[in-house]
Amino acid sequence: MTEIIDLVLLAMLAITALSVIFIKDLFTVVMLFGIYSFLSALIFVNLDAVDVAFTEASVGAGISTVLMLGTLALTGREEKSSSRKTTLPLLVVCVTGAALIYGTLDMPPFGDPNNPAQQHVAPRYINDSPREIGLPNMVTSVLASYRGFDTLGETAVVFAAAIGVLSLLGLPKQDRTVIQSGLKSHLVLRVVAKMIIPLILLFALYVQFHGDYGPGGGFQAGVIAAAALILYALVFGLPVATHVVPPKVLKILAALGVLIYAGTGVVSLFLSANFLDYSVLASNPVAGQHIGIIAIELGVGITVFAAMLSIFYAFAGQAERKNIQ
Amino acid sequence: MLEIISSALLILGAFFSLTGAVGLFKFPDFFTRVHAASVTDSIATILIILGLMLRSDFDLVLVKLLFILVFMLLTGPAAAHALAKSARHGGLLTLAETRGNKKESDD
Amino acid sequence: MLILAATCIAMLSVMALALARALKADTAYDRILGVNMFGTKTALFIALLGFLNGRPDFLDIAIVYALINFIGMIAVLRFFEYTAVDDDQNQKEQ
Amino acid sequence: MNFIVEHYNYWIVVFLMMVGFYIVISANNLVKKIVGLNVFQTSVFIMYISIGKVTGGSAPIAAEGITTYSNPLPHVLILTAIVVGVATTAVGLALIVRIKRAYGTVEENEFEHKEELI
Repeated sequence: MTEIIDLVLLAMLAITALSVIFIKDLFTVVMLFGIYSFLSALIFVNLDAVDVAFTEASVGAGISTVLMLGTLALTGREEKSSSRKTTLPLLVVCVTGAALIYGTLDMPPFGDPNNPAQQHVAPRYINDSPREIGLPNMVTSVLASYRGFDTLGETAVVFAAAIGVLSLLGLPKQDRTVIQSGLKSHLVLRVVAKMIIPLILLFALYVQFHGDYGPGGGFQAGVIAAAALILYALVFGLPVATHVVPPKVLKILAALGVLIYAGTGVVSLFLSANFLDYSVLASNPVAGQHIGIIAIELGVGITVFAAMLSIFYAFAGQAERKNIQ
Repeated sequence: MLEIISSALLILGAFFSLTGAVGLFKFPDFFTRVHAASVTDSIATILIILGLMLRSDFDLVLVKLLFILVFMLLTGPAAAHALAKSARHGGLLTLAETRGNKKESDD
Repeated sequence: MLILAATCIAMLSVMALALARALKADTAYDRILGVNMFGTKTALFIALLGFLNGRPDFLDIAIVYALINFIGMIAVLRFFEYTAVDDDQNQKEQ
Repeated sequence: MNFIVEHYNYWIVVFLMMVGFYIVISANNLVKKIVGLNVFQTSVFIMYISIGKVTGGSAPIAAEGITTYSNPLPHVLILTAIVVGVATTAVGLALIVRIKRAYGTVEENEFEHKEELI
């Protein structure tokens, strides 16, 4: 059954990607890209990567689509037809593709438990991590503890990207006299949004703190919480949203998350262990690991939330400014 | 017994989903298509989630299913309504109106 | 089990139809309708898949799908209202 | 048949990768280029996850009665890669917005002769 679903979904994915080439209307391209993200997340679920699917669905399909629509609102939705020749790119792509297909013939068979990738470090994570870290979710164990240093780097990259976007576009000023915007005429939507947003925030908290036991964690929770506020900004207008969560607070939060993460590492240094070795945070190593993972997941969640929301603010602020002029 | 009821609900849900998908192609204008898509969406959601609820134990899974049901019943119709309203606002006409316009000005 | 598998296949075919609608549509609104239908059916599909694989505790992903689908929809509507400001004023005169 | 099932995922990955590559080198519009980059990126994600899949395995979250799990390591790598990917996409889109403001266009062939405008 898994194989059949895999076959069908991958075929749908290929068709979606192929049609992106031929479509000139960029709005349609972005819509298809949303479907593409949804489909790839579905494939991840089918291939047992539930945490990855969670991230792809919330980040790839949600935030990317919103940001691309924001860009289209500023740059126009028609792609101009160009006189550029397509034969050379086609040739390059065909040759590269043929070489890569030839390469895949030597790949180990899909799903074989004896593949080299399944031999070295994976059995150790699978067999020992529930005992060493004390968490059922192995992905969280590897992400936060075994490869904690790596994740610190990723969090810093998200933080740096937020700084990059803000330095390019700037944050909107918090101004109470700005004209009301948002979906004013959609009364039903406003009422439903008011009911939904608390539910989304509650769900984000659940994902944050249940990530040790099920799919989820800081990355996903931060994005979902940001999505709740993005929904708020879309429905009620950016000025109202910046009144609720001011951009200044976001700047502090984004830095605070990275600080919490790195600070946890420094604390373990002071307790005479390696950087980001949480076993010394409590008298019992497993309990220490658990405390450390909760702390750094919180840091990741805060940074991702603040970074994503401030990126959205930057784009929406640009769009709003263009609208007023 | 529960198994049989659940199977019946699931099959009904799948049937309604399929009719909705067919309606997406067969109906003549946008507003009837919204009708086809959103009404069948709601009923299929109710039936399938109820069918799955009957298959789960009394635990967190049931709560999550309930959450999905509430969430989708709130957002689905609201989104369909907003879309139809936006289309109307954007100047899309119903089939009857398009025909009326054609009679008036042979466009 | 068989019923679950059959429902899964039915959902897959509905998703394929919705995808076809999104690829080939008369108006932009039809396209959005197709995308929206695709999203809701995907959420149901994931719920079914969880039960089919015997791990129904992954319903969180279905919740995220439903949620993101709604937010994407709102973003698209906002995009339309935003880009159609000029047309809007013409409409109101009617 | 068996041979096809064993390599199908990788072929689709190569196909998607080439589609993304083609969009990146042939498209004129910068937003479309970003979409192409994302298609390319997702194909790499699918490749990693396909490598980690074990037939008959289950999601790597320990539960009673399950003995085979898929490989959790690719999941960790890709999870963080997705978040970083969207962050870099955001930076790219911000650059496009600035290009539009500086040159008045996001078509590559229209602004490449406008260096003197900066």
